[in-house]
Amino acid sequence: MNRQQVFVSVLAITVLVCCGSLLLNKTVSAAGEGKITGTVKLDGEAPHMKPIDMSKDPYCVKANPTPQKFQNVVAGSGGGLENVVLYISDGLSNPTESTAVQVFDQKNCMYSPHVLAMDIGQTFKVQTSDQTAHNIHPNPNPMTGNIPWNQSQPPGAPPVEKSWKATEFIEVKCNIHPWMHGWFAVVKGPYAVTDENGNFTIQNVPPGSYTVSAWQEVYGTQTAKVTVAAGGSAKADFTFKAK
Amino acid sequence: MTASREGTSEVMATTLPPPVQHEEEKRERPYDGGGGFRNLVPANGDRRVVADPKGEPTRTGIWVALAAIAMTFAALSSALFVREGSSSSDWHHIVLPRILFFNTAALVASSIALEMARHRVAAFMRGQAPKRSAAMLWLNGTMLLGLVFVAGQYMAWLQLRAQGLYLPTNPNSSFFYLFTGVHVIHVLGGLGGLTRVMVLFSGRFGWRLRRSTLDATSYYWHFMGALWIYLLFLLWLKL
Amino acid sequence: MSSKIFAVLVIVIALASAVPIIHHSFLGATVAPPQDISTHGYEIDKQMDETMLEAGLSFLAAQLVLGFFVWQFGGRKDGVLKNFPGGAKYLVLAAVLLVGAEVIALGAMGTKAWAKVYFDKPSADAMPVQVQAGQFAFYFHYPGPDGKFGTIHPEKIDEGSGNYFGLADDDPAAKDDIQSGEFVIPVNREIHLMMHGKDVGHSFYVRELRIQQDFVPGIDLSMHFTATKIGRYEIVCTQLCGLGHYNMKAYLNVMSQEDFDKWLKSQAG
Amino acid sequence: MPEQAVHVHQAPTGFIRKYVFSLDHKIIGLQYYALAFVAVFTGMVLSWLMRIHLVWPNAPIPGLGLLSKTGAPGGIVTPEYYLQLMTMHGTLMVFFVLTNAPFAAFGNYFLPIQIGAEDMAFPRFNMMSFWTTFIAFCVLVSAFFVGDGPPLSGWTAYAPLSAVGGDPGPGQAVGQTLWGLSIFIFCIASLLGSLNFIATTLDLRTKGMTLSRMPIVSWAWFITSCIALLAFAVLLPACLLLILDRVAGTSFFVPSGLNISDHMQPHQGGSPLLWQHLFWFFGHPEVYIAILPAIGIVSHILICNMRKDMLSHKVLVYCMMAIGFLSYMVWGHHMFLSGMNPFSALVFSFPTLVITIPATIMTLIWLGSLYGSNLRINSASLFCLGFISMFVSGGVSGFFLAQPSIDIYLHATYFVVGHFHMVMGVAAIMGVFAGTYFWFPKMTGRMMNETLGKWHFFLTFIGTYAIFMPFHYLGLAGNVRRYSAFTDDYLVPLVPVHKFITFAALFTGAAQLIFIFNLFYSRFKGAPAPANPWECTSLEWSTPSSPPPFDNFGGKHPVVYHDPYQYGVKSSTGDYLMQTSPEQAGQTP
Repeated sequence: MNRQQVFVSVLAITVLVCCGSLLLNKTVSAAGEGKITGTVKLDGEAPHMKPIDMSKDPYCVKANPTPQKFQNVVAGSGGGLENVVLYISDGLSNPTESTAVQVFDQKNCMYSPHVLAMDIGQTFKVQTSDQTAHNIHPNPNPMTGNIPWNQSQPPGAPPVEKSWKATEFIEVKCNIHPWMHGWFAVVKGPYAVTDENGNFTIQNVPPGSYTVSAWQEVYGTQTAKVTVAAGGSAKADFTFKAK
Repeated sequence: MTASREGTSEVMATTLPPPVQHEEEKRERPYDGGGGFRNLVPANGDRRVVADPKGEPTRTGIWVALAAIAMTFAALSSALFVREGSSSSDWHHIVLPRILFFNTAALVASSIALEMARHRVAAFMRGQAPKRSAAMLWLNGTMLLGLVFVAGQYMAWLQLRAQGLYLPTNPNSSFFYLFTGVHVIHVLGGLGGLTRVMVLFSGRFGWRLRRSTLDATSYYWHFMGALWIYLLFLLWLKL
Repeated sequence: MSSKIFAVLVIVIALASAVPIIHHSFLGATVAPPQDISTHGYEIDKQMDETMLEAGLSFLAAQLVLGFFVWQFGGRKDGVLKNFPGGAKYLVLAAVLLVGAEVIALGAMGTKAWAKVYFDKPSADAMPVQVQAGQFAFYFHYPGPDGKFGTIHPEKIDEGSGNYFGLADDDPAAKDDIQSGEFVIPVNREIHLMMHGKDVGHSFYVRELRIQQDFVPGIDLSMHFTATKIGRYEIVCTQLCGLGHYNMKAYLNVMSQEDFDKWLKSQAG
Repeated sequence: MPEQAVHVHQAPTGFIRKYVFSLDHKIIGLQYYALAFVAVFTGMVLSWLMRIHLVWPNAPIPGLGLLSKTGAPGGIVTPEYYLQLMTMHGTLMVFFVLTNAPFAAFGNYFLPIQIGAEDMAFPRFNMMSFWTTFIAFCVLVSAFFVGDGPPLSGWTAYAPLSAVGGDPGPGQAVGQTLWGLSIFIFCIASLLGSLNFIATTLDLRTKGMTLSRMPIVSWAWFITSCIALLAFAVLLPACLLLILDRVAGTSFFVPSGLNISDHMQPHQGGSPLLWQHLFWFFGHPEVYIAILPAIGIVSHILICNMRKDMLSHKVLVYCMMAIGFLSYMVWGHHMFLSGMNPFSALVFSFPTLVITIPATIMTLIWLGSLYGSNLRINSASLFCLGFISMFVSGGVSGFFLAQPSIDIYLHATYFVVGHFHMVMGVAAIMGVFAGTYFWFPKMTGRMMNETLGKWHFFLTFIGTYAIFMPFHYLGLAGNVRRYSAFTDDYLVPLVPVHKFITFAALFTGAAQLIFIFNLFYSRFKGAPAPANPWECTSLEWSTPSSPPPFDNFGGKHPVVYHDPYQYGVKSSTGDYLMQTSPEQAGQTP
């Protein structure tokens, strides 16, 4: 071993150790955090979601051989309700910020996901996978401090990166394709969105007692109280009544 | 152009009418354009006798300007009629503030005062009156009455405000503020013109008042009075 | 030299301009109006043909004369100046008489076509349909079996869930109403189209039907027409209404009466 | 009379007073020309961007992303940016080019000279008029750099799209307000300008210059200023109402119950048609504000180059007056399908068709006058001939649009775009080019290069036909205007035609580089111009120098002895007789 090799290997080990301790450090702190899991169900028969008439844009018709349906209420076979946003509405003193950049895609003339939940100040990217121009027009209440914007994204245009300043459920629309509408659910702290079976898991919840809220765009908000033990998992189930 | 050219298909026959003869003139022609630099100074130095000839651009210009202003108010009036026709449900009549009639009187009086002033100025210019003071007095009177009108219009606005009628409240209040506002802006322009007349007439710094300036200002001022009477009638009829 | 080039150029351009009109096909695209499918359209087409003939001939004549005169007299030096035989008087007279006659003839004929569209009242058994134009889509509203339209509540409009007209749940007239993004009509039946503007100005244009009418927000206008041919046609917006203007359209689906009844049933279900 | 005129009349010497805040009508004319020059090339570049986007919708345009991050992300034009470019193109071209170049620029420079005056009647107003226009221009262009960019409502700014604030789309917030403000300021400037033109024409004519002895182009400027005076006096309050609706919350143009982008508008009971009426009451005369000066310029130049008078240039003047008068009775033909009473469509249609009569008379007189002339071919006269050709081509399509029944099919299609671009856009610009080649020697003292001029003409002539003739065919096929992309099934087959037009537009635009080069090259390196290079009779060619001295005639007042167009006569100067020449014309051999 000459000197150079020694130097390189020492350097490598140092870097590894540093990285490891950093990673370890993170898991150590996460070890104290628990999670909240549960299921959101719909009680009763889900309203009939009409198929969407996309005939005004031939591209969209071609992209969807079987017509898409409206997504205001999407219930799974077991009654699980999709696209419900779960967040901690009370009891959280010092939430950690989410920093991951989420993607809000415009695909086959629909928004994917239909509801994008995010933390205050968390950056998200709006991108298009379509070969037709889309328009992104979120319509927040100006009183909240969120600033509305309205801009289009032709195919090939770079993604639009944005974030929101205040908690709000913001409806987003495409002015070019009026059936396209989705939601930016801006909440404070950890959050989750239900999957197609209505299941959710809110990660990274510090131990404590909380009020968990479930928000659905048609049925509104429900709350439940839970207590999370350190490293443990609490359960909260919700049931919305079909109108 | 020439009759002889028409009708003949072949060879040009050009029997032109004999040109009107003018002797070649130099620049002392009193009615030359002067390209706007008409600093006419009497040869004997007595500014009081300055009078400018017919066809003076200032006088023409003011008539042209008045035509444009009349057109503007005609457009606004037609807007009023169309707007009234478009929706009768929100056409809420407003009671015109009484002070408007007092203001009208002030404006009419100021026009009379300006005519008096014009006579005095003419007398001074012709050398019949030795001093400027009489004319100046009437000009000041005109000015004062004009200011009274503007202040009175402002009072009318305050009265409307007190009733809770603001610019966007209903179409009637919108049109009231619009008409009175645009008119007052024009009146303020007239007051500016009057100030200019007074300053020029004062004869300070070698300034001099040309007759056309006074004429133009007074035409404008009388027009503002007539316009106001028309507007008052319109507002009374429609709002 | 330049005068000859100009003369040839003008004549070539004039003749070339006429070719696509006569030929109807230009670079592979058809430039003629599509076949008319309405009962009133033939009047408009006739008017268009007449005008095309007169305007086309005037156009060709003027350009050819221009080219010819420039060829003849352009660049001429020290030639004997001549005046057009008859001078200005006869040209003015010709213009007044010829164009005047043309104006009166076309004006009178055009009035007939215009009257057919706008002055004739819709017949009593015309089928009422409501259309709403908004940024950037047309929606159609059928009254359903009760023949009554539910009242439009602009504040209740929600395109995201298909309530395009903002119908109220508690409105009895709205219960059986059909809201559709497609304009489906039976063939050979007069349609009485009631137009409602939701936001800004729009226009309703169907080339094949030879109809075009603006939506004026605040004023509910109406139109009536009869489609005579089964098929699917595009309805487009012709009044600049915002960024999605280019994509504001819907389809007009002309069906046989049986198909139409079936469609109504499927929509009501 | 004891009074005597003593002129205090010296040319200013400082740079600012001489070239920037100048009271000299010639400098102001050049300033207008420069402004129109900047505006026309800006507008042309905007039209290129639009054309490129139409046929290559997803192609990034280099550098455009820097101008607007949201409008053209990565250089790809968004639908709203297309409309914003279109609005700015229309506004720049109509207001700052077509109103400014043939009317304000050439009019300012040559009207006083042609009638033998030293300057305009109100030089200070003249200066104010230009600088106000300049402010209007800056305000308009600033819309590119604020908020969401310029408005997207088109140069016609139809309410309620233009009157409700930011809800209906990007650019409708700050951009639209700036647009309204800019046009408001522009109206004031144009009113000052028209006032000046009218007073100058009526009062400052030199001795012997009776109204009937005025050259036809001076008549055109005079008639235009009369039209402009009344037209802009209507647009001014219209813009005021629009601004009030936008910023003060009044409801002149916005009706109740509008749901725009899920926002219920607070306005009550306004009338969208009111805006259209007020706008088109200005808008139609505006078309003649653009074309009448060009008609005058072209007739003036043609007479000189034909070496004989028009069959009757007075009839041309009467026709212009008739057109000016009729222009106020026809505004409704823009609104046949707008939902106004269908009877009024017929009422508006008739005078519109009647306008064809004076237009035809003018065309016949031009054509008839060409017969038997000694037509000199140079760049200026070629552009005049090109103008006639364009005027005819654009004019006959007006015949279709004047009829409400045909308008049902053709309204708001590319047919309309082709029509007004030919007759109002290209024809007027041809007039401006003709004027430039013709008067350049007088304005600079140097000749423009003829070879380049002829190339410029032929390429422009072919190019403009290649652009605007196919527009008519697209319109006949029902291609709707103001679309930023063609997604409709029936429009897709027309895209090759659009491609052809785009190539033609790029080609024609490139041909203008010849003009720009010629303009600047000749300005500095052109052959020195003789005093009267075209052997013309009117007063602008009798000034002692080129460019004319500060007071135009070098301390003298010209005296006019003749009607303006004494050609084909025998005189000591040749086959023409200057208006100022006291000589009596002899017979031609």
